[in-house]
Amino acid sequence: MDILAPLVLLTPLAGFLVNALFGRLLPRRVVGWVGAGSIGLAFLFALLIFSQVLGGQKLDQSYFTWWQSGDFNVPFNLYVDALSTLMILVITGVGFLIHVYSIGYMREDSGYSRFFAYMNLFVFSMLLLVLSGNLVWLIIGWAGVGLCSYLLIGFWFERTSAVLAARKAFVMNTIGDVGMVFAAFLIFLNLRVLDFQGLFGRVHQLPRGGTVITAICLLLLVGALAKSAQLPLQTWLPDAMEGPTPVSALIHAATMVTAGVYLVARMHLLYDWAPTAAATVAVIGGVTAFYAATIGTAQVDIKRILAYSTMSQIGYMFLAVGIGAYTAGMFHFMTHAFFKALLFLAAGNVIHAFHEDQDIRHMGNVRAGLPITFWTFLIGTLSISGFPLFAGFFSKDEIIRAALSAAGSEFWLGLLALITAGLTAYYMFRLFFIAFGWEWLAHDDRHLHEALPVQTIPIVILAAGAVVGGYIPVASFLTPVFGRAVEVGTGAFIGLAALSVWVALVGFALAYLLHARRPELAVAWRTRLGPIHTLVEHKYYIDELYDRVFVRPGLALARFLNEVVEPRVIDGAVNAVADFTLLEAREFRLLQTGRVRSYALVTLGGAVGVLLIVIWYLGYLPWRSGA
Amino acid sequence: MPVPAYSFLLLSGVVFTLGAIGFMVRRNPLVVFMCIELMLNAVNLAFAAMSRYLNSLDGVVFAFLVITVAAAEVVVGIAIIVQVYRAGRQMDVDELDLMKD
Amino acid sequence: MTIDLNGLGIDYGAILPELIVVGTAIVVLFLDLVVPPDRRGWLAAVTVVGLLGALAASFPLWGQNRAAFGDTVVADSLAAFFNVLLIVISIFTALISPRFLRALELDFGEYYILLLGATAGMMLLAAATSLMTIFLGIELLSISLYVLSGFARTALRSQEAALKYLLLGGFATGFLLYGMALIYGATGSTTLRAIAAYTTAAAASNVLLLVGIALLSVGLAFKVSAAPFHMWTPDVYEGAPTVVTTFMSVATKAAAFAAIGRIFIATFPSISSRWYFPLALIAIFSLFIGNLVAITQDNLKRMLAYSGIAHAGYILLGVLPGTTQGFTATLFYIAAYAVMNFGAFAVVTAIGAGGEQTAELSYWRGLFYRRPFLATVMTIFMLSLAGIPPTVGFFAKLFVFQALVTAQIWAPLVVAVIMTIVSFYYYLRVIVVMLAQPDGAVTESRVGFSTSSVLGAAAVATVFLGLFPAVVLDWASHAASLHF
Amino acid sequence: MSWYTLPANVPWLTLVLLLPLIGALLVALTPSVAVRVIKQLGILTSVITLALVVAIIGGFQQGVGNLHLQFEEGLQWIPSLGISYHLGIDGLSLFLLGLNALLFLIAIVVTDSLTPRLKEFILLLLILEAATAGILLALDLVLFYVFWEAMLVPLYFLIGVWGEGRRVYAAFKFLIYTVIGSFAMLVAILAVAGINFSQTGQLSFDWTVLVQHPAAGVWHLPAGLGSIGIPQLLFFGFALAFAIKMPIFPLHTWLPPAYTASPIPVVIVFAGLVSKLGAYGFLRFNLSLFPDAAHSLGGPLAVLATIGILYGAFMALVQTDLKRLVAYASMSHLGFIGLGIFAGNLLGIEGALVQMINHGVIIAALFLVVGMIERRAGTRDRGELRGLAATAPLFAALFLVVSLAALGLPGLNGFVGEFLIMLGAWSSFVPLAVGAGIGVILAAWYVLRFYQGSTQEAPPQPARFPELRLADVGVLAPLLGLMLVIGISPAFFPAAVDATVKALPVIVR
Repeated sequence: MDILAPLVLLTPLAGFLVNALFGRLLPRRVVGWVGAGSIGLAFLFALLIFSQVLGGQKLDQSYFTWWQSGDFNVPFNLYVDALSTLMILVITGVGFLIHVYSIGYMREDSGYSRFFAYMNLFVFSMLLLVLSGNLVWLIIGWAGVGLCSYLLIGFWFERTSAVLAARKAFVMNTIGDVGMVFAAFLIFLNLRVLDFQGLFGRVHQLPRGGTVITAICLLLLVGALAKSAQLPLQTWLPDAMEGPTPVSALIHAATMVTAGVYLVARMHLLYDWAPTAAATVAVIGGVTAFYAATIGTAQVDIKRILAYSTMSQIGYMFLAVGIGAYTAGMFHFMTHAFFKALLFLAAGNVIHAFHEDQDIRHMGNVRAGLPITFWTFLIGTLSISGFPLFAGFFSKDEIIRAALSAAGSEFWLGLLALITAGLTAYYMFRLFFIAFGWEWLAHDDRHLHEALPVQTIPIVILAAGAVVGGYIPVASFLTPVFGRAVEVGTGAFIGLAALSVWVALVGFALAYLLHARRPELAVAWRTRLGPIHTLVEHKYYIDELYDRVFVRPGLALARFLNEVVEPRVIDGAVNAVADFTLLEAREFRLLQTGRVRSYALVTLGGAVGVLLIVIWYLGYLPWRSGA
Repeated sequence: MPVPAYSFLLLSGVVFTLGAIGFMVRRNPLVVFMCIELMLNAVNLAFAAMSRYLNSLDGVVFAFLVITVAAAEVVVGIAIIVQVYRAGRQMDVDELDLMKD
Repeated sequence: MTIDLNGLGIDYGAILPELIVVGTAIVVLFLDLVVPPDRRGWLAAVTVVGLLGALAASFPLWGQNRAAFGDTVVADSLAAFFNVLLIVISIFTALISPRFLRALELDFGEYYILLLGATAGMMLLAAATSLMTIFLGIELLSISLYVLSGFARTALRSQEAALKYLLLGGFATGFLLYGMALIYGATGSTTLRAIAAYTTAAAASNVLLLVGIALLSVGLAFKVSAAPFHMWTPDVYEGAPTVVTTFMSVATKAAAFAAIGRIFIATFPSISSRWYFPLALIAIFSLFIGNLVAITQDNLKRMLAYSGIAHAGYILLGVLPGTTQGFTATLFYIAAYAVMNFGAFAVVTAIGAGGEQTAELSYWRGLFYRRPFLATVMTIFMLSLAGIPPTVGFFAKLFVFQALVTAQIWAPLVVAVIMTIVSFYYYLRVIVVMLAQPDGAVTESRVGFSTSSVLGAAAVATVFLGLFPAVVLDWASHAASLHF
Repeated sequence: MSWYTLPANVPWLTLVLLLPLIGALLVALTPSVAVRVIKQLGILTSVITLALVVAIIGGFQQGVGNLHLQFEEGLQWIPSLGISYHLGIDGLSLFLLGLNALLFLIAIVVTDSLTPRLKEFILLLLILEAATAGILLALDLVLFYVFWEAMLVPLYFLIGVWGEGRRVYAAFKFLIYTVIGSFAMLVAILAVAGINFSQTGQLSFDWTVLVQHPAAGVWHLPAGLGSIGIPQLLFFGFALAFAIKMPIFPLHTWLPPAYTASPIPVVIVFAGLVSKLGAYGFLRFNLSLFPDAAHSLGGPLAVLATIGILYGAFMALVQTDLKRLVAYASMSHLGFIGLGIFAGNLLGIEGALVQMINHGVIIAALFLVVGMIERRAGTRDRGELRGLAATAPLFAALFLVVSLAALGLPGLNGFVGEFLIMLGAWSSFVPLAVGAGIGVILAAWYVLRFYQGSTQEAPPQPARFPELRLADVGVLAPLLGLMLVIGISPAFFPAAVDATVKALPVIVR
């Protein structure tokens, strides 16, 4: 395994290097298959690792030293356990499918090789993130995925909107990175370790729930929030939809944005040790889930709706890991990877079919033109809405159950999650009905073309995952990491399941009523809840708030320094000294009248002065007696 | 009755001061030059008095030295003054301020 | 009554260099009658030869301590040090003179005679150990310089300079002499040895003595053009023919400082607490006025005059501790100053052959592109005057500051440092001007071989001593060990 | 790195000093019309020097030698004052010496053969190289000071003659600022030696001697104005010189004009190296000679450094002239270095040391990029630049890597230094570390404005920004290589400097 782990890392890196260095020389098909193939290879290696992990193996292998001075010793070491195995399986598996899809989706783009280079680099960084055995390299991977996200959001860099979205994402993620770096500082300064083994071994030296451990966890949380687009660092994700759709599927749905969840799960020993921080995670998760879902109900851009649903689903995961249901969180991460990737890719087909128009109101009659896309999208929608026996049903249910069955504040979060489930069903079916068109009953003679097989096959595979993913025994697989998950009686199980199903049905029914049966009602409702609707539609104006509170004041301060402080104050002082010197010089200069007699006078004055000093010494002057 | 030494000193001091003041107040280069001579003679007086008082010859010798050197200086001085007069038709030191800041 | 000549300690060997110089002057005087006007360059040659002879005669004095002529002069290392310095300066002057004089049509034999006379006077001053000889030396050099300043007979500025120098010089001489008289009165003797013997710590409250020292120091400060006795300097430097300014700006200072050293450090160490404060004040004044007013000058000769005043301050700083180490620094500084300031003025002379207004800074615009050689050496001299390593000027300042630190003399040190920073402004200004793009196409006549070789030598010396100051420093410290 | 041992009887360090001077001499002897010969001479010289320095780095052995100094050479210079020609190298100077050689090579390579008076230009560059190398090698305080001042002269002319815009004003301001600091340091140097003399009776300016007995004592101001610790006073004297050179806020106003006026080859060594010499001075003198004062005055200086980080970052945010922008970015980065130094602990100082190298590499690369932009687009105004990537993707890619290193992306070299510095700062003064963290965020902001603003968005039609030539890539390549190597596996660095840093008195205390 100590060979396999680096291999998993190196194959995407190799793919990146090939495409980055020679991409523009190679024929497109080679580029595409190098890009996809490297990930596929990595997936195979991941499977081998998986088999070994099933055999109960673990790995914590150090390969070289990064920095070593005093007791600050940071190696480059890889850490493989069930958790990281699950992650790399999803990353490489789903990643592979998305790469294959991209071969078709990006086929007409001029930046073909650049795209695959970036994608491979992303997969490499993501794998580094999850395989790293210490915080420093985790941060390096963490920043690496951030970089790739930046590069791919701004992939079409001639669009100003894309450029700005990319910058926003990067800066916000930098905030997160700094938070994590500070967390690393606290950990090192208090425990003198930065590698996970040592850290998990020593974390209990800190007082439980003490300031230090809480601060560490909260600082880590800052990183997690930025990466996973949770409140209050969420605003970059919707804009990130400027990137090509496969990017949204891979980075901004399936993998990168869930890194925050992985981080909390990976650090679960710390969070168990800092209840306050854990509770914070849960609250933020629950609130974000609801917040994003509400916004999702009022958007018309298909990708943005999916983006908000992602935000909302990740909220679920945060809620789960926050209340200690780590297996549930990771379980939902996996199923979400399936159905959300599926939804995005399907959406990509649709967008292509409608010539890059992303407004759901302009779409329709998808079933006739893109049957595969239609049915798979429907599967995805059912799965995310938590309809029974679909993957999303099991994972989401587990989270809600864990929350509700817990006592205290978690209960209310559970309730919130339940309501959110209803909202989810509503806005997803709203999307479905409006975009994919109820009017397949009526008929619409737009000629749409189904995407290439290279695009549809991955979607079908993902659809399969979205259906059967719920039956994968993730919980037992993760047991060595998190211990046994909380068990609840079958009675409660049935009851809660029924409840959430019922809630989902309500959401579905509402969507059906407003957007399929009687659209006029929807209009009426929108006018009735005017202000609320606009508030939701404008994402609660948080973007505008940040712009007013941070961006503009920052630039204003910068201008003030540049136009006033530097030239007037600092340089002003310097120049003042110089001017004063010159002034003095001019005054002394006046002595030089050019007249002999005045010169003699000065000379005489000097002589008198010297004499006075002597007399002073001799004590003939009243105020001091010399000798 | 012998005159005390300090009175000579006093006298020479007064003369010296007169010379210095004359230097300040007169504008004709020749007169200014004479004032310098006055100062030098004050010095000579001092030397002579001292020499007498200490009854050592050095002072007197010094005085002779001063006189001779002063003579040389006068020669050069007059020459320069004449030259200045030739060059600039100038008999007022205050008018000589071509060079100043 | 018979006079025992031996008792007077007649010892011509002790003053052989001076004698040779004077002799040369007389030879030149007679040669001038026979040499055809267009061959006056020979006079310079003869002058140089004679000076070389004097130079050779100076070396034997090194390491001796021969008092002669009834203790009025001494032949010791200090005298030798200054003889060498002064003679070299004088030789260099003689070398750059002919071209300049010809250009200004001042090519008369008297020039060399007066030059030699001044040199002799300075050498005498450096060797003098009696108030009389000090006075004699000062007057000999002064009178020669009075005439030299007015050597441009038709130029009004030159005449004005001469008259100002004459009158003020005479004025100062008055103070000098009166001081001498009082000292004589207080101590009953004119030889420094006897005065030193008389001056014990008890003399610290002797009115006559102290007042005498005060007036004496006024006279000397005037000669080294230290503020506030500097008023004559800018005008005379500006008005005198540049080549004369070149000579007197360095030589006079040097010689006068030799006397200052002999008087204050060797003769009055026991009452140093009395002369420290006035001298410190004079030094500080010089640093202030020299450096500040130099900023405002647009005429290079005036600017260098003020810089000279400032440097008088630096040199005086070395005297303040009253220690051998301090005086060593002073001597080193004098040597350094001689090299770099002579060089700077020599460049002005080389340019100045073009006419009067050439000393105006505006005329130097873009010199780097017109006359790279002159501009480069001028840059070296400016950097050295400012005290930037690796030039001798840096070590000169370093040693002086070092002496002050060891003696824990802080206030003057701080002033010196601050004023040095100010001085960068005007020294660099010259470089800046020379760097600026030339506006008009001015072309000077090309510099002669002798001049350029003198400039080259000075520049090389400036840099070389900036890299290896140790040798000269050792000479200085050897020469600085004075005592009676 | 002790891969091998160099023969001991060779004066290696003197060779490092002499080689550029010999090259300068050869250049001086070449007729000025033979520009190609002159440039090739310059390149040859700097290549040989670089090779020599690399050989020295390879032969350097961690933790060996008196005070961990190696390749020591000592000669009497001014015996009567205890001034000597004493060279040596240790962890503090080792890699900076390498940076020195590398940057000068690059500077000479990128010098345009059409530069007017090319001969003098190369000549001065080589002299400057010798001076800067001397600063890093000198172990005698006076010798150090001589090199320190000697460095000004060529720099002054390089800016004043070959500069652009208000070149003379810029050169002048830079020089005056610097000499103010220098003279404060000179007095301090003299005082240190004097105090040591009064303590031990031995007059010496030798660092290895002075570092043995740190100055102590209190100076009572006249007229009962209280008293000042003498170490603090001396510390201040040195600090002023180095703080101006770095520069530390608010002594920085000479920097933007100077960098803006300098031609690209000059600004590469100016920003890349000279600024680091200030930091080096702090480590070599302030922290070793006055450890106590370093502790008492480190705090305030660290605060200033942090202000500098934020101030520089904010200023960089709104600059339109790319050179000015990079100048302020450089100031911000130097704030980090200062913070690490004044944190006064092992990791902070090692971080500062590695960050010095990083900063040299990054800033040099940034100015190279600016130079390429200016040469190709004919302007440096951010407002007039956009969409360069459209026609020059390779340029955009390399520029991107440089930018990422500049904003401290983990995995590239900038991160290593900033991480260690902030870690060191955090263990000394937490709020400052937080301030530095904000600086990191701002860096991401202004660097991306810089990068995206010039390379991205729709290019002006017709887009005619030529792609890089192989030569340009060749110049950038070594710098990019260093960014990656140091970023991914910097372990060799502490392996070489650890012993020296641990032995610093300020750490020992």
